[in-house]
Amino acid sequence: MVKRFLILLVLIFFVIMLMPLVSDIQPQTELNPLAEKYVKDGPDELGSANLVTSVIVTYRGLDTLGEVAVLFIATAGVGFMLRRRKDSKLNPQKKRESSEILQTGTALLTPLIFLFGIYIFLHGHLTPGGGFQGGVVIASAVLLSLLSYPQAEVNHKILNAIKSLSGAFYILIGVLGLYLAAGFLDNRILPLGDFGHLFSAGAIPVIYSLIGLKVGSELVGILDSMQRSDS
Amino acid sequence: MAVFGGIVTLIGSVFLLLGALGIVRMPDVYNRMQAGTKATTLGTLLFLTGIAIGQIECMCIFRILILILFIIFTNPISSHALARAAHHIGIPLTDKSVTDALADDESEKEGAV
Amino acid sequence: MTLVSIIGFVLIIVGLWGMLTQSNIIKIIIGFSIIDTGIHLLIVSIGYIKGKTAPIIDNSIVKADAVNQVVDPIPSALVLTAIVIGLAVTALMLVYAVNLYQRKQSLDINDFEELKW
Amino acid sequence: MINVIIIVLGILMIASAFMAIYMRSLLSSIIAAGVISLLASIIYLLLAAPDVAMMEAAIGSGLTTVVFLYALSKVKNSGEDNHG
Repeated sequence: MVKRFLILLVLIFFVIMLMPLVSDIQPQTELNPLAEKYVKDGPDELGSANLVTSVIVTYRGLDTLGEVAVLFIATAGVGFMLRRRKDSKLNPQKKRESSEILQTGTALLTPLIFLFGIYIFLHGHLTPGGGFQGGVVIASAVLLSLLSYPQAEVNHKILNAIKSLSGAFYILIGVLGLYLAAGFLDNRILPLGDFGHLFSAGAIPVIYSLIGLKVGSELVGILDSMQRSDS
Repeated sequence: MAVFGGIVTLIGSVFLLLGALGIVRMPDVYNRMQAGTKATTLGTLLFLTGIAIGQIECMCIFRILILILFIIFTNPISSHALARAAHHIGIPLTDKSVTDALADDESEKEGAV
Repeated sequence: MTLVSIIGFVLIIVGLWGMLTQSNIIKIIIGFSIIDTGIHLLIVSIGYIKGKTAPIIDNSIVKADAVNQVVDPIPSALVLTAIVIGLAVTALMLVYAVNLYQRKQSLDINDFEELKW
Repeated sequence: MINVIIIVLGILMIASAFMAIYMRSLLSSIIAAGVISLLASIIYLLLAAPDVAMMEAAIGSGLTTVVFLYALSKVKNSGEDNHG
């Protein structure tokens, strides 16, 4: 009972401490200066129709690099904690086969979902979506096949190759921006093209595709390590 | 055209309402899943068709066709997988049911092996 | 103080209450993910401006007049990356919980008292 | 009108948050935690942030729930049930 009372006390303390944070949020009527600069200069400077994309990939590109690094470290942690012990006997316990309807449906749907994921990250500078969303959609396609074919295994060589290559090329394009354009991860190393078309916005589609492959393969890695039953 | 689309949409929403009613009224998991799948699939299809007819000038009919195709693929498959899993972990059928074809099928398969 | 920010704040407090009162480790992680959702709602509600649309310039928005028509893109960009990181961190915590369970065959936080003081 | 929708969604979210904390079986609380994310994605759509809404719908209610369920099955397979 004393514990409950103490918890309540701590919670009330938190509410009083954090209340100014919430009560200071006023309903805004116009953009603040930084956002106004991004909205005003973004389309002409970077050529990307989706302003969220231009903020993520270029204006705050270094932050995104940090986030991808955090994602990599978390995946490595998951894989390390669930690593397969060499000495333990592999006992492939017999799992129940999934039904024929499910297998046929999966075989039909998985390529379509993959295609949808690729569409999302290629059109990240035109429509809502981008590398992170596309990566998540690809990961859910792999999850669908993992669920409906219980005996299936992810090919770790290909997965690791995609992971490392996309990360390395991401850094490489960033350094190229340092040479050929104004700074690290600048997208103007390629011509900007026509505003609103697929091949526009400089290097943004390339960078976002690499982010999408990176995020997708990391999430597939997490799901695969969680799915293995013999840890 | 708009009125006709509205009528189709209304019929679709009636099917959705019936599906929701079926989920409340049916006796066991499998019957509820039946109501929640068949009625809602038809209801959603009619709803989308109604939108396509009512907004015919926006040329979104191809997008709606793709949506309908995806719903036809995914909705029955997912509910099939759910019902099969529920049968596997042994959720009982209602007392009124007459036959259990999946159990017969599986016992036959085990007997053959 | 806007409506969505109040919802986010209440979710943060409810998640904190759940983390502090429950003793099952998985329940604690669920409380953490509730806090996560609350913080994301709070951040997105900062950038919302009433009556304006999403920051994507297409046929419905004039490019020159975009400043008066779109909402703030920066909170969206922040939350977008934060959600992915949230998933990865949640998976890491769950793996730690599974490992703790394999050590002691228990998920109750009160059974782990080696580091208690 | 939009305020009414947001209030209803908020009440549902807070109710499912309490359900997620106080449900007796872990499976139900994981599902309730997924429902919170799904409702949050609708709120993002109303707040004119479609990118975030896509993300939350795919991750919050899809992948997070699956990761929780994998962890739950690992915990349950290697011992007796442990309801909180």
